[in-house]
Amino acid sequence: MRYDAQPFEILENTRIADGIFDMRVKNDVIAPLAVCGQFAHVYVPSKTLRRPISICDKQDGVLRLVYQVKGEGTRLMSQMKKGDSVDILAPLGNGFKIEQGKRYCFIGGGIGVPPMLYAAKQTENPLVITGFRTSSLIILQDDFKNIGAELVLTTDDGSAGRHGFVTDVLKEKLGEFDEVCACGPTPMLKAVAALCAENNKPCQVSLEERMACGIGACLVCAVKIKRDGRELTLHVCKDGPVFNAEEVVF
Amino acid sequence: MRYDAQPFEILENTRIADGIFDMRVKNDVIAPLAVCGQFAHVYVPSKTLRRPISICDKQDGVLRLVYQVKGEGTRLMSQMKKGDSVDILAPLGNGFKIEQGKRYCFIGGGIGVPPMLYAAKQTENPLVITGFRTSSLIILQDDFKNIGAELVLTTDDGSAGRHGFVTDVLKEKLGEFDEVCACGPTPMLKAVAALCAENNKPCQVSLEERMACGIGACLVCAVKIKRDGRELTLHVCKDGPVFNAEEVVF
Amino acid sequence: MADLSVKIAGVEFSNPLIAASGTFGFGREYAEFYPLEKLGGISCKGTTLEKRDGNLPPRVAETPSGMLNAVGLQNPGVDVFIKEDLPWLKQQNTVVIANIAGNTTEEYCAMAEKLSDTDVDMIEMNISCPNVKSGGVQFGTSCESVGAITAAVRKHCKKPLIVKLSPNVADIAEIAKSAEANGADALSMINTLTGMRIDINTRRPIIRNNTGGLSGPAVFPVAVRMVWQASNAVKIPIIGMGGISSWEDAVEMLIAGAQALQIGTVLFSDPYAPIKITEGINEFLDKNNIKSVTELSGTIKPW
Amino acid sequence: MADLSVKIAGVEFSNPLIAASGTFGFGREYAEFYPLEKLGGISCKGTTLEKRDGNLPPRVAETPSGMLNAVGLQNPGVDVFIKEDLPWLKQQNTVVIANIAGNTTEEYCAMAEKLSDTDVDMIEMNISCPNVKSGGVQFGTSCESVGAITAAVRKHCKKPLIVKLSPNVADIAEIAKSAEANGADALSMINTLTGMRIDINTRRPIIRNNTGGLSGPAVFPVAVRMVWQASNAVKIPIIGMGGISSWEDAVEMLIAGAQALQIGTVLFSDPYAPIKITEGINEFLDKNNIKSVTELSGTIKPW
Ligand SMILES: Cc1cc2nc3c(=O)[nH]c(=O)nc-3n(C[C@H](O)[C@H](O)[C@H](O)COP(=O)(O)OP(=O)(O)OC[C@H]3O[C@@H](n4cnc5c(N)ncnc54)[C@H](O)[C@@H]3O)c2cc1C
Ligand SMILES: Cc1cc2nc3c(=O)[nH]c(=O)nc-3n(C[C@H](O)[C@H](O)[C@H](O)COP(=O)(O)OP(=O)(O)OC[C@H]3O[C@@H](n4cnc5c(N)ncnc54)[C@H](O)[C@@H]3O)c2cc1C
Ligand SMILES: Cc1cc2nc3c(=O)[nH]c(=O)nc-3n(C[C@H](O)[C@H](O)[C@H](O)COP(=O)(O)O)c2cc1C
Ligand SMILES: Cc1cc2nc3c(=O)[nH]c(=O)nc-3n(C[C@H](O)[C@H](O)[C@H](O)COP(=O)(O)O)c2cc1C
Ligand code: FES
Ligand code: FES
Repeated sequence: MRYDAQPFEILENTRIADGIFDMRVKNDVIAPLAVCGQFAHVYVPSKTLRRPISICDKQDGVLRLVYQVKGEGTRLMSQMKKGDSVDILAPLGNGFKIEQGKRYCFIGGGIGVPPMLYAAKQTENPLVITGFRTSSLIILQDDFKNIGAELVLTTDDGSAGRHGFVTDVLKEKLGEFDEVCACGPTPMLKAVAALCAENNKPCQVSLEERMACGIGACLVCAVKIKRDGRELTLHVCKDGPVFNAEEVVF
Repeated sequence: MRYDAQPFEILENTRIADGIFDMRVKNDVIAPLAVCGQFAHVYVPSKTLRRPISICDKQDGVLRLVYQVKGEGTRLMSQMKKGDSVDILAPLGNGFKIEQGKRYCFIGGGIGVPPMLYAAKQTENPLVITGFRTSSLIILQDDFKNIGAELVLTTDDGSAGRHGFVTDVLKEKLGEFDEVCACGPTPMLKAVAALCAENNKPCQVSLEERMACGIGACLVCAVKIKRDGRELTLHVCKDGPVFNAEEVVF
Repeated sequence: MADLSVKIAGVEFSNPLIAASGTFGFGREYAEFYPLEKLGGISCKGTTLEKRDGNLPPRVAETPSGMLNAVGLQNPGVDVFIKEDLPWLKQQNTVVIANIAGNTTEEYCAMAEKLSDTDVDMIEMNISCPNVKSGGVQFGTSCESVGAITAAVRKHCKKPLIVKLSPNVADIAEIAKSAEANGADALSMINTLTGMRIDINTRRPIIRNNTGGLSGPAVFPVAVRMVWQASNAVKIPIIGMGGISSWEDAVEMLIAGAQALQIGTVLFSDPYAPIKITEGINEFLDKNNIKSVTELSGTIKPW
Repeated sequence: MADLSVKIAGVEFSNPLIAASGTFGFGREYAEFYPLEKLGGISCKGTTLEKRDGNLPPRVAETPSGMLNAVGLQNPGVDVFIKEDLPWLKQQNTVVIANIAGNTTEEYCAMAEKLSDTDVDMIEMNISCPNVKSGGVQFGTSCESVGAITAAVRKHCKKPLIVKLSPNVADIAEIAKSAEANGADALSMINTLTGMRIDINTRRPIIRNNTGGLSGPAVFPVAVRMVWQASNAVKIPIIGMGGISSWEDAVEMLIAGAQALQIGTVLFSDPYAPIKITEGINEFLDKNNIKSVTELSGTIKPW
C-alpha cells in the first residue's frame, strides 16, 4: 500500500493564529507511511472535492495538518471537533529529497511554512527562514526552535521579526547552506528559484495546484516542467508537489 | 406578522420511539403565534428545501415537533444538538377549526399522531384514537393521558393495544362524538372521511404534499378540492394543511 | 453606499435584485417578510390567456443542491391578474414584470396586447417552460422559432419586452442573437434545465409530470456560462438567473455579463435572501471602491 | 447474492459499474485501492491520434454538488496507450473500453482502425468533449453530425462501438436515434454540461479554459432524464452516467433505462465508491427478490 483513504481520529483542532488551525489526526496504518513534503487529501462532508493539505509533521500514528481558512471547505474543517472522525487520503505525492551531510535552508512563506517543519526535522542544523504578511499570521516559531533550527522571522509589514522578504535574508545567507527547500506563494518561489539559480544552489520547491483525485488519475493538476530540453505536462499531485526548481516553468 | 423565518433555540431533541424524535424549540416571538394544526417549515443546512413538520404542541415560546427520520433531511434534523440554533419558518397554514361545546374525536395514524396533541388540548373530554404499524413506533400515549383524553391505541400487527385499524374503533364509537379531526396516511384519511360522510359527521383532515415555499407563493403543493360544485386546485401550505374532508378529492 | 440602481430597457430598478417568476407568486406572501420595495422588481408568476390548474401533484422534488418543479403554469389567467393583482402590486413601489406563456403564438400576442394597456412595467415572455405539454419549451429551443415568436409578439407589445431563454439548447448565443434581431429589448436567462427523479421503491417518477425543471445552486455554473456567452453575442441587456443564492453568486453573475438578476429557489430556504444579497453587493462595491453596480456588469476578464 | 452481470453489445461485464473516462486514468492509480477486477469495466482516459498536453491549469473548479473540469484531453496518444497501458489493463480481468476523441472524422476513423487490431473490448467514441477548441463537442450537438461521424467510424471499427453523447443539446432522443441508425452498438451518456465559474476578486474565470464541463451530483437529474428519453427512443443499450454517487442513484439510473453505469466524480471524494455501490445494488436486489440486475433496467413506471 502506498496510500489509502481511511478514517482518522481528530485528536486536536485548534486555532494557532489569525484564521489558521492546527489539526492532529491519528491513524496507525496510514500516518506512518508519510515522508516529508507529501500531502493529505482531506474529505469535507458535503463538498465534491477533497482539500489538499501538506503534512506539517508526523509522529508515529499522528499527522499534523496546519491550514488556513480560505473558503468553505477549510471553514468546515475548522469546525471539526476533537473526537470526530475525518476521512483522509494519504500520504500523497513525492516529498523533499533530503541527503545526509548537506546543510539545508528551508524557506516558508505564509501558509507555505507548515511542510517545512517535518522536512527540517530530517536534517541537521537546518537554517529556516519564515516570512509572513503580518504578525497575526505567524505560526510554528516555537516548533522550529524546539528542533534546534537556526530560525529567521520576517514580516512584509515589519510588525514582527525583520521587516522585509525571505529573499532578503536568503541573499545574505547564501554562503551558509548547500541546498534550498521552499514552499509559499508563487512570486516568492519564483524569486527564491531565481536567486538559487544565479548562485548555483540546488533548490526544491513545493507547488500548489487545484486538485481532484490527488493520485494522478484525473490529470487536472497540471504543471509545466522542462526536462531534457523538452516541456512536459506533469501533475502536482503525483509528480510533485515537490519539484526541482530549475525544471519548473513558473 | 403572520409568520416569519427566525432562529429557534433547540431545548431538546431526543429519540422517543424507533426512528422518531421529539424536538423542542424556543422563540418567544414566533412560537406564540401558532394555533393547532399549523406547521413549521424547518431549514436543514445543505438542503435546498425546508422540511414541513406539524406543530405537535406549544407552550409559551416553545414549539414541540415530533418527527420521523425518513430521508436525509430528517436524518440531519435528528443530529441537531441541544443548544444549537435551527431556522424555522412558522407558523404556517390553516389549522383545525375547533368549536366550543362539541365533543371531538381525534384520529392519528403513525406520524400523523403528533398534530392531534395540541388540537386535543383545545377541547374538552376529547376522544383520541391512535394507530401505529407496530409497537416500536408508538408515541405520545402519556401525553394524551395527561390531558385527560379518552385514549384508544391500535396496532396493525396487534403488538400493542387493540389489533386492527383506527377505523374499526371509529365505527364502534360513532355515537360518542360530534366531529372528527384526522391526520395520517392517505388510505386511512380516505377511510375515515368515507365513514364520517356515511354517518353525517363533520370531518377535518390534515393533508401532506411536497412543498417548497410553504407560504402559498410557488404553487407546488397542489391539492384538488371540490367546492360549490367545482374542482379547485388549492395549496396544502396556505389553504391547508387542514381541509374539510368532504371537499377533498382523494 | 454605492449606487445600486440599474436601468434595463429604459426601466429604472432601485437595485438589480428581481424575484424570479413562479417563485414569488404575485408578491403577497413575501410581503409578510419585508416591504416589496426592497426588491428591484418582481417577475410575476407566469400567466396564460385563460386560467390554468397546472399539473397534478407531486410537483416538486429535491435534488443535490437543487430542485425540480413541474407546476405547469397554474395561474388565474391574465385578466384576473390585471384586475386583482396588478393594482396591488403597482402600489408596492417596485418594478412589476408580467410573465406570459401560451400554447400558440396568437395567445402570446393576445396577452402582450392586453398587458400593453395596463400599468405593468415590462413583459417577460417565457418561451422556455419545460413543464407544459404544448407550447412552452418548444418555442425556445430553435433559433427560427425564437425569432418568429419574438417578432410576432413584438408587434403587439408596447411595453419593454424581455425574452426568457431556455438552457435546454446546444447554442445559447445563437438563440440570444435571434431574439435580439427580432425585437427583444432584453433577455432573461436561464429558465430551468429539464430533469427527472425516480422513487426507487415505487419506480415512479417523483414528479407526476415525469420530468420537471431543475433550478437552484446546481445549475449556477451553467447559468453563468450561458449569460457570458449570450452577453458576448448581443448588445441588449441580460437579466441573469439560475441558482444565485449568495451575494458572491450575484456578483459573479454580474461580472459574467448580467445587468440585473433574478433569484428564485433560494427564497424557499431563505425568504430574506434578496435583502441579504443586496446588502452583500453593496458592501462588495464599497470595499472595492466601485461607485455603481452597473460598473460590474460584464467585467469578466476571460483568459 | 443476485446476478450482477450485464451484457452490452455482446460484451460481458461482471457487474454494471464502469469507471468513467477521464476520471480513472488507465487504472493504475486506483489499483492501489482494490483489484480492478472488482469493476465491471474501465473506460480509459480519452486518447487522441497524437499525444496532447491538454489545457493550461487551473483545470478544475468546485461548484455546488459538482465540479467543472477542462483537462483538454491530455493523453500520450493512442499508440502509447496500445503499447504501454493496454497490455497491463488486459491483465486486470475487467472489461477495457478505449475512449477516443479527435479533431476530424478522419482522426476518429484512424483510431478506430488502430484499436480494432488490439485487445480492447469496446471503443467509446467521445463526440461530446466540451473542453477542446476544435472537434469534440461540435460533433455531438446536431443529429446530422452525430449520424455522419458514427457512420464513418462504424466502417473502420471492428469492435463494439459505444457513442458517448453530449447533454448540451435540445433533444437527446433525436441525437440518440441518429447514432443508433448509423451503427452505434450502444450509447453512453451524459458527458459534461458546459459551465463556468469566475473568481469575483480577480474577475478571471477560475478555469483557464474559461469554461469547463460540469459533472457530479448536480447533473444527476439531467442525466436521469436524458437516459430515460434516449432509452425510449432507441433499442441499443445505454450506459448511464452523470453524478451517480450512491447505490440509490445507481438503481435509479438503471430503472430510468440504463443497462450499465459509469461513475466518475464520486471517485474523487471516495475512491471506494464503485465497490460500495456494487454492494448496495446487490443488497437492494436481494431485498427485493430480484435475481438479476438486468431485470431492473428500464422498469420505470412513468405517470
Ligand atoms: C499540495 C498542496 C498542499 C497544500 N498545503 C496546504 C497547507 O498545508 N495548509 C493550507 O492552509 N493550505 C494548503 N494548501 C492549499 C489548500 O489546499 C487550499 O487553501 C484549500 O484547498 C482551499 O479550500 P477552501 O474550501 O477553503 O477554498 P475554496 O476556494 O472554497 O475551494 C474551492 C476549490 O478550490 C480549491 N483550492 C482553492 N485554493 C486552492 C489552493 N491554493 N491550492 C489548491 N486548491 C485550492 C479547493 O481545494 C477546492 O477544490 C495546499 C495545496 C496543495 C495543492
Ligand atoms: C403539513 C405537513 C406536516 C407534516 N408533519 C410531520 C410531522 O409532524 N412529523 C413527521 O415526521 N413528518 C411530518 N410531515 C412529513 C415530513 O415533512 C417528511 O417526512 C419530510 O419532509 C421528509 O424529509 P426527508 O428529508 O427525511 O425525506 P426525503 O425523502 O429525503 O425528502 C426529499 C424531499 O421530499 C419531501 N418529502 C418527502 N416526504 C414527504 C412527505 N411525506 N410530505 C411532504 N414532503 C415530503 C421533503 O420535504 C423533501 O423536500 C409533514 C408533512 C407536511 C406536508
Ligand atoms: C416553483 C417554480 C416555478 C416557476 N415558474 C415559472 C414561471 O411560471 N415562469 C417562468 O418564466 N419561470 C418559472 N420558473 C423558473 C424561474 O423563474 C427561474 O428561471 C429558475 O427557477 C432559475 O432560477 P433559480 O435557480 O434562482 O430558481 C419557476 C421556477 C420554480 C422553482
Ligand atoms: C476530470 C474529468 C475528465 C474527463 N475526461 C473525459 C474524457 O477524456 N473523455 C470522456 O469521454 N469523458 C470525460 N469526462 C466525462 C466523464 O467521463 C463523465 O461523462 C462525466 O464526468 C459525468 O459523470 P460523473 O458525474 O460521474 O463524473 C471527464 C470527466 C472528468 C470529471
Ligand atoms: S489531482 Fe488528479 S491528477 Fe492530480
Ligand atoms: S409550498 Fe409553495 S405554495 Fe405551497
